[in-house]
Amino acid sequence: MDFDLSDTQKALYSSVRRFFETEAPPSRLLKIYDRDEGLDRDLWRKSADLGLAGLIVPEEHGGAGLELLDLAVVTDAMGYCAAPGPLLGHALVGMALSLGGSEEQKARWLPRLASGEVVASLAISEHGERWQPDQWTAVATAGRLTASKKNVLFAADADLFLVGLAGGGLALVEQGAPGLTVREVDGIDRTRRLGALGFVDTPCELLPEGLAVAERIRDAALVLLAADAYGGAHRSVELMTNYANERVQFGRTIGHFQGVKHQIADAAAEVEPARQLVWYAAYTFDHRPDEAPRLAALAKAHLTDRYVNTTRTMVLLHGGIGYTWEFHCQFWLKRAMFDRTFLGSPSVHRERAAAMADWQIN
Amino acid sequence: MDFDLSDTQKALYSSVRRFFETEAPPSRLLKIYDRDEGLDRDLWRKSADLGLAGLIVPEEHGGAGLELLDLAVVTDAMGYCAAPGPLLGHALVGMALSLGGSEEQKARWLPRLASGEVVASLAISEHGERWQPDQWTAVATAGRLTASKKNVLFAADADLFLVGLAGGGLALVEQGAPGLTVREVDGIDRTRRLGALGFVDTPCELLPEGLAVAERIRDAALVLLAADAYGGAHRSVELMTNYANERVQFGRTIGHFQGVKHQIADAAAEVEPARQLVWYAAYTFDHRPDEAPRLAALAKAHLTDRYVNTTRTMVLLHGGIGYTWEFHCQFWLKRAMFDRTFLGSPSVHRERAAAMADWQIN
Amino acid sequence: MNLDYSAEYLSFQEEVRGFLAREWPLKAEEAQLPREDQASLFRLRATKQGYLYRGIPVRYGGSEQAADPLKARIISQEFSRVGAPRELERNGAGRLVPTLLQWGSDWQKEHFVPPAIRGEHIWCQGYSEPGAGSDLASLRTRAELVGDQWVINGQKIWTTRAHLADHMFMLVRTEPDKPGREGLSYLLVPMKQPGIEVRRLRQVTGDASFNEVFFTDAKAPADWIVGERGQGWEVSRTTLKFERDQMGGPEQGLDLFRKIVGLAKRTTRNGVRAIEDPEVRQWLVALEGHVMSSYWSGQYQFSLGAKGESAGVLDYTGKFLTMHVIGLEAARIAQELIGDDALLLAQVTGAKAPLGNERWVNHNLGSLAANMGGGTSNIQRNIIAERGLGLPRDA
Amino acid sequence: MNLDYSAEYLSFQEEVRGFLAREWPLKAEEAQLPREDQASLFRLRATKQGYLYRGIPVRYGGSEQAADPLKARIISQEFSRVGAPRELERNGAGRLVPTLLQWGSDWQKEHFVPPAIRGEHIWCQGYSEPGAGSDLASLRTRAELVGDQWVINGQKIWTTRAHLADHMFMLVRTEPDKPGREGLSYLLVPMKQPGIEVRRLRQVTGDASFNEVFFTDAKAPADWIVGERGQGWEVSRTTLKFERDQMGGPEQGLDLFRKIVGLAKRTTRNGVRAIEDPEVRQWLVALEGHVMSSYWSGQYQFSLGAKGESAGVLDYTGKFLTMHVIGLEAARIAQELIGDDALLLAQVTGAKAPLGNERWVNHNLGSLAANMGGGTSNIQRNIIAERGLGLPRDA
Repeated sequence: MDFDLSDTQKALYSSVRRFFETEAPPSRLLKIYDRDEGLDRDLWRKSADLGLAGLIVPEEHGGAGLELLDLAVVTDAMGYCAAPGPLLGHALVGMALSLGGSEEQKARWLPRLASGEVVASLAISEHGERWQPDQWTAVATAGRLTASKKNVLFAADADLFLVGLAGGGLALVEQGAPGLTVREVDGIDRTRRLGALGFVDTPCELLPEGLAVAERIRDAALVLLAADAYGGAHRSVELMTNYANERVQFGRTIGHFQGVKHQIADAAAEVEPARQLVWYAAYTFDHRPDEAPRLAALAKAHLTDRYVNTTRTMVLLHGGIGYTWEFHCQFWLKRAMFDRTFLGSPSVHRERAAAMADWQIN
Repeated sequence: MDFDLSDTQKALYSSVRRFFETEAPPSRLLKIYDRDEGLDRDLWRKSADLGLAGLIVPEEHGGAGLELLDLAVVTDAMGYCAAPGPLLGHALVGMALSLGGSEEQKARWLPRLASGEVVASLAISEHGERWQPDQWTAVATAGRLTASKKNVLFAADADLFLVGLAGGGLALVEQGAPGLTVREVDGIDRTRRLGALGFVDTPCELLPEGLAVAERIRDAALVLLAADAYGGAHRSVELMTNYANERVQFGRTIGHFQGVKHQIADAAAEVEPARQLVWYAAYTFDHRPDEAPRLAALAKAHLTDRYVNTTRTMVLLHGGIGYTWEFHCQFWLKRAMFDRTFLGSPSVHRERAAAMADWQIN
Repeated sequence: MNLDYSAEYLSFQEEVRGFLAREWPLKAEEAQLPREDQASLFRLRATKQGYLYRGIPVRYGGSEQAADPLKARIISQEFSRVGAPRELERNGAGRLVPTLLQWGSDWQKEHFVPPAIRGEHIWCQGYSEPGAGSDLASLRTRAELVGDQWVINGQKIWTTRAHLADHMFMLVRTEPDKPGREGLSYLLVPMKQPGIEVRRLRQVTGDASFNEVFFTDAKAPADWIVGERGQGWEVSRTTLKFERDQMGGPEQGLDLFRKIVGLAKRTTRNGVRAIEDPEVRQWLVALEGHVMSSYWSGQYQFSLGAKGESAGVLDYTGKFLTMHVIGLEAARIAQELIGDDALLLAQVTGAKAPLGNERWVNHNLGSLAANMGGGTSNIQRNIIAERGLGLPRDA
Repeated sequence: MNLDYSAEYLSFQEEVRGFLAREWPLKAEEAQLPREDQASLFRLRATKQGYLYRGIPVRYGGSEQAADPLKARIISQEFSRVGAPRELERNGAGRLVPTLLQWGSDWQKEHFVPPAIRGEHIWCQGYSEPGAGSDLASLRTRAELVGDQWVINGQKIWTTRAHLADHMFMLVRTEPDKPGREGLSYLLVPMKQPGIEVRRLRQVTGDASFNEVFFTDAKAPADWIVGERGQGWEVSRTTLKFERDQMGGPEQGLDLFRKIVGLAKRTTRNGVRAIEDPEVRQWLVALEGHVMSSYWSGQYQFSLGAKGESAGVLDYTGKFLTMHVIGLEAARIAQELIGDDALLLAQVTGAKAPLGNERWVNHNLGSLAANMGGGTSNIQRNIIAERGLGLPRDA
C-alpha cells in the first residue's frame, strides 16, 4: 500500500520534462504559434527515440508495455511544458489496436506506431458536439466509409486514422486513401493542430472489438487530458509565483501584496491536491476498471476547470505583458481552453459522473 | 426625468433609520434574541406613531397614501438597523385590503391597521415550499376554513391574518377565531418571529378580489425583502469597513492588508449598485405594472444573494468575535438567511424571472 | 423619482428627432462619399446645431452650449437609435481635449483642439512603461529642455494606436531631482520624427492594437508642455478621469447581456435550446441582476451628476462591476454555450472579424484585457477600498 | 503505486479484526457500565494490545510501539468500522501530550501524561487573547515568578471547554523586556482556583463551547513551565502543528460529501428529488472533484509521511481546501437544498441535537466558525503563499 509514484515514474517525469524544456522552450513554442508548420517531425522523432510513442504499446509489439498511469505521468510533464505534438491521439490509437485489433492489425501497425515511424490520430468528433462513442453516427458499409469527422489532431500530418463509427465501432483509414479529404482549421492551441476529415466511399478496415474498446479509449483520453491540465495548471502556479517574486511595483515585488499572494494561494490550494485525483483516475483505469469511467469523467471535468481558472488568474496577475502574443502566458491559457473543450466540456462529464454515481442507484 | 429619491424620501429614510438606531440598537436586538418576548408592543406603537403602520394605506382610510417606493425606502432603513417587528406582513395586508377589499372591509380594518391598533400578518406559506399564489391549496367552503399555514410572521401576536387560498383567493381570519391554533417556532431571525397556523372549520371572510391582488402582494413583498436585503448588506459593508479601520493585528489596522481590503471592495462593488435595482423594481410596481412582476423576482433573487454573501464575508473578516452570539454580526447574518429563504429562494425567483423574460417569447 | 421627460425635454427630443430625420443618413450625392467623410460632414452640421461638442467653445470648433446632462443624454440616445455618428471618443477628442480645455495655453487650445475634434489629428497616450504598469509615480522616460526643445529618451508600452498617431500626449520625467510624481511633466510630442520608433505588440487574440514606443533624442517644442513643469501628474488626472468614465459604462453591460441572451437562443445544450436549459437560465438571470444594478445605478449617477452631486462609492464601483464581475461572468457563460467552437481561434483584425461563435473565444480572451486599459482589477479594488470606503492606503 | 496491503499488513489487519470481534462492544455486565466507563475500559485493553497510544512510552501509560503509519492506519480504519473508541483527541491527549513528550521534564511527563490519555484530566488551551487573534506574538497576559509560584494576570478568549477543564496549558508573557515572541513562556495552570474566572461565550448557533478566561493573581507552581523561560513560542508550535493536523482531514471532506448527497436524496427541488435536478448534480460532482482531490492527496501525504518525506505545498493546502473550499461550498449547497427549513434555528446543545433538515442551518453557520480553530482563512492563505510557495512574508 503506497499511493506514490515509483522511482521509475518519477525519473520518467523528470526526463520528459527536461526533454521538452530543452527541445520546446517558450521561444520554440512562439515559433510554432507564429508559423503554420504542422507537425514538427524532428521533435516527434526525438520524442519517439525517448520511447514516448510506444510507451503503452505491448512489449511483444515493440513498445514499453507500460500502464496508463505512466503515460499520465508523461502527459503531466508535457502539460507542464505545453509540449507540442500528436502524442495524445497517437497513443490512444495504439491502445485501441492493442485492446481491440486483430492479430494481423497489431502485427502490421503496432511496431510502426511504437517506433513513431507511423503517426496515428483519432477521428471521433462529429458535428453537433458528438464526442462520445454512443453518439457517433458514421457508418461503414462493406469496408467503405462515407462520413465526416472534426477536431482531429494533426489531421494533415497523421499517417493513420482510427475512426469512430455508430454503435462504438472503430475503423482504420490511412492518410491518402481514396475519397479522404483533409481540411485544416485554425485552432486556439497551435501546439495541437486540428483538422476536419471528409470520407466519401473511403476504404476502411474495422477493428474486431467495438464499443468496449471505444469506451476504454475515451476514458484513457479523459485521464490524459486531466493529466495535461494538472501539469499546465501546476506550471501556471509556478509562473505566477516567479513573476510575483520578480516584478517590482510601488517599490517592492508584487508578491508582498496580500491581494496577489492570496490569489496565488487560492490557485495553489485548488490545483495542487488535484494531481492525486489524476493519479487515482489512472490507477483505476489500470487496476479497478469498474470505477474507471466515472473517475475519468470526474478528473477531466475537475482538472480542466481548475486549469482554465488558474491560467486566467495568471494572465490577470501579469497585467499587460501576460496578454501579449510574445509572452509565454498564452501557451498555457490556450492549452487550458483546449483541454477543457476537447472531448466534451466539464458540465458534460459532470452529468456523466452523476449518472454513474452509486448515489444514482440507491 | 430624475432617477433619485425625492427630498421627502431621503428625509423619511433618515428619520426611520434614526428611530430604529435609537429604539432598537444592537443591545436591544440582543435582548430580543435572548428572551422570547414576542412582539415588542411599545416599539410597535412608537413606530406606528411615526406613521409606518399606515404608510401605504390610502389617506381616506387614515394612512399616508404613499407608494411602494416609499415603503421600500423605509424597509431599506429598517434593514440597515435589522429592525424588529411585523411591518412587512402588516403593510402587505393593508395593501391587499386597499386593492381588493370590499368597501365595508376597508372601512372596518384599514383605519385600525393604519393606526397600528390592529397588527396584521400574512398567512400564505404552505408545507412543501408552496409560497406562490398559484401554489396555494387551502380551500374555504361557505365561510369556513380548514387548512394549515406556516412561516407566518408574528403569528402569536397578530390580531388579523390574511390567508391565501387555492386559486389566489384571500380571506381574513381574526386571532382567536374558533378552530384557529397557533404554534410558534424558533426561527433563525428572532427579530421576525415565525409561527404556524392551523384552521379547523374556522370562520373566515373572503376578499372580493382574488388572484390579481395576491400577485400584487407577492410582488410588493419581494421588492420589500430586496430593500431589506440592500439595507442590511450596505450596513454589513459599513461594519466591515469600520472593523477594518479599528482592529489592530501585527501592528497595524487590518484595513492595511490588501487581502482584507479587496474582500471589502468586492462586497461593496456587488452590493452598492444594487440599491438602484431595488428602486427600479419599486418604481415599476408603482408606475410600470407590466414590468413589475419580473423586476420584483429579479430584485429579490439578486439582493438576497448579495446579502448572504456579504454577511458571510463580514463574519469571516471579523474572526472569532463575529461568530459570537453577543456580537452584532449575527443580527444581519441571520436576517440575510431569512430574507433569502422567505417567500422562495433566489433560484425559484430566477427561474420565474426567466419565464417572464422577453427573451422567452421571441 | 420620475423616469419620464418633462415637456421642455420632450420638445427638445422632438427637435433632435426632426434634425436626424432630415440629416441622417446623408442624401443624394453626399451619400456616395466615403463613410468617414460622411461622418465628418454630419458631425459639422450636428455641431452647428448645438448637438455635439457642447462643452467646447465655438472658437475651438465646439458648439458652446450650456451644460445640460438631460439634453446630452437625449442627443446620445437619439443619435444612437438611428446610428448617427456621435462625438469622437478617441484619445484626441475624448481625452486630450478636456485636458487642454482645463490646463492648456490659449495657443495650445487653438492649435490642437479643432483638429482633434474633427478627427484630423490622431493622438496616442504615453503613460505606461515596462517597469511601471499601474505605478505611474515610478515612470522613467525623461525629457530635458535643451534650448527651445524638449529632448526625450526612454520607452513607453501598451500604447494604443501609436502606429497610426500623429501626436502623443505623454508623462515624462523632467525634474530628476524631485521624487516620484513631483518630477513629472505632461508633454505633447509629434510622432513622425526620427527619434521615435514604434514596434507593434500582438495580443493573445493575434490582433495588434498595442505598441511599444522607443524615444531616442526625440524632440518636442518647448511650449508643448501642458501645465507647469512638475505638474504632469496633476494634469494627467484629468485625462485618467475621462478614460475611466469612458470604460465600462452601464450600457456596455446591457449590450453584452443582450448578446449573451442571443447566443443562448442560437446554441444547444443537453439537447435543447440553451435558453431552455434550467442551469443556463439561472446563470443568465444571475448575470442580469448585476447588469440591471449596473445600469440603474448608472442612471442614478447620471441624475446626481445632472444636479452636481457625487454618488460616493458608486463613482468607483461602476467600472469594476462592469468589467470584472459582468465581463468575466459573461465570458464564462459564453464559453459554456459555444461548445466545441471554443477550440477555434477567431482572427479579428479589421474586416476579417468573425461571424461565427468563435468570436466569443475572442471575447473570452478580451475579458482578460480589461486589465490593461484602466489598471488591473487589484488596483481597482484598492481604489474602491481607499477612495470609496476610506480604508487606509497601502503602506 | 499500489493500494493493496502486503501480506504482513493483511495479517495485522486480521489480528486487529480478531481483537475487535472479541473486545468490542463489551460483553455481559461490562456492557451495563456507563458509556464513558466502557470506553475507558476498552482503551486500556486496546493500549495493552499495542493498538492505542503507540507513540507513548509504557511508563507514561502508552503502548510504546515502533512507528508504523500503515499499522496506525489499519487500526484507525478497523476501529472506525466497528465504532470502537479510539485515542482521545482532545486538548490533553491530542495536543498537550505530544508537546510534553518533546519538551516536558520527566516529572511533568509522569505527572500529566497518564491522566491526560486516560481522560481523567480535562485540559484547555490558552492562546488567543482579545487583542491578538492570529497574532500570538502580541499576547499580553503576563506571569511573574514570585517565590516558587507564577502569578498570572490577564485574559484569554475562545477557550474551548475552559468551563469543564481541570488545567490549562497557556502562553504567557514572562520576559517583559524581550520583544514579541521571545518574551513568551509555556505554562501549565490549574483551573480550579480563586484567581481564575471563566465566562461562557455563546456562538451564533446558540451553543456555548467557547469561553473567556480572566486571570487575577492566578497561581501556578514554578516548575509547571514547559521548556525554558522565553521558549514558549517554540514549544507552542508543537501543539499548533498537532492542532492543524487534527482539523480538516481528508476523510472529513468525504464524510461531509456523503451527507450532502444523502440530503439531496431526501429533498425536493423543482418538483423532483433534488438528486435528479440537473443543477444540483453539477454542484455535487463539482464539489466531489475537490473532495476526491483532498482525499487522494491526503492518501499521498500519508504515503510520503510513512517514508519520512515531505509533501511540499500540499502540507499547507489540505486544511484550506477542506475547510474553506469544500466546507463553504457544501454549506452553500445544503442551504439551497433544505428550502424553507432554512428559516429554522437548530438548538444543538448536547442531546437536543436536531434531527431535521434544520441541522444544516447549523452546519451552514458552523462553516464560518472554521475560522477560529486554526486561524482565519486569510492567515491560511498567507501560510500557503509564504511557506508553501516561497512568496515573501508580509512586511
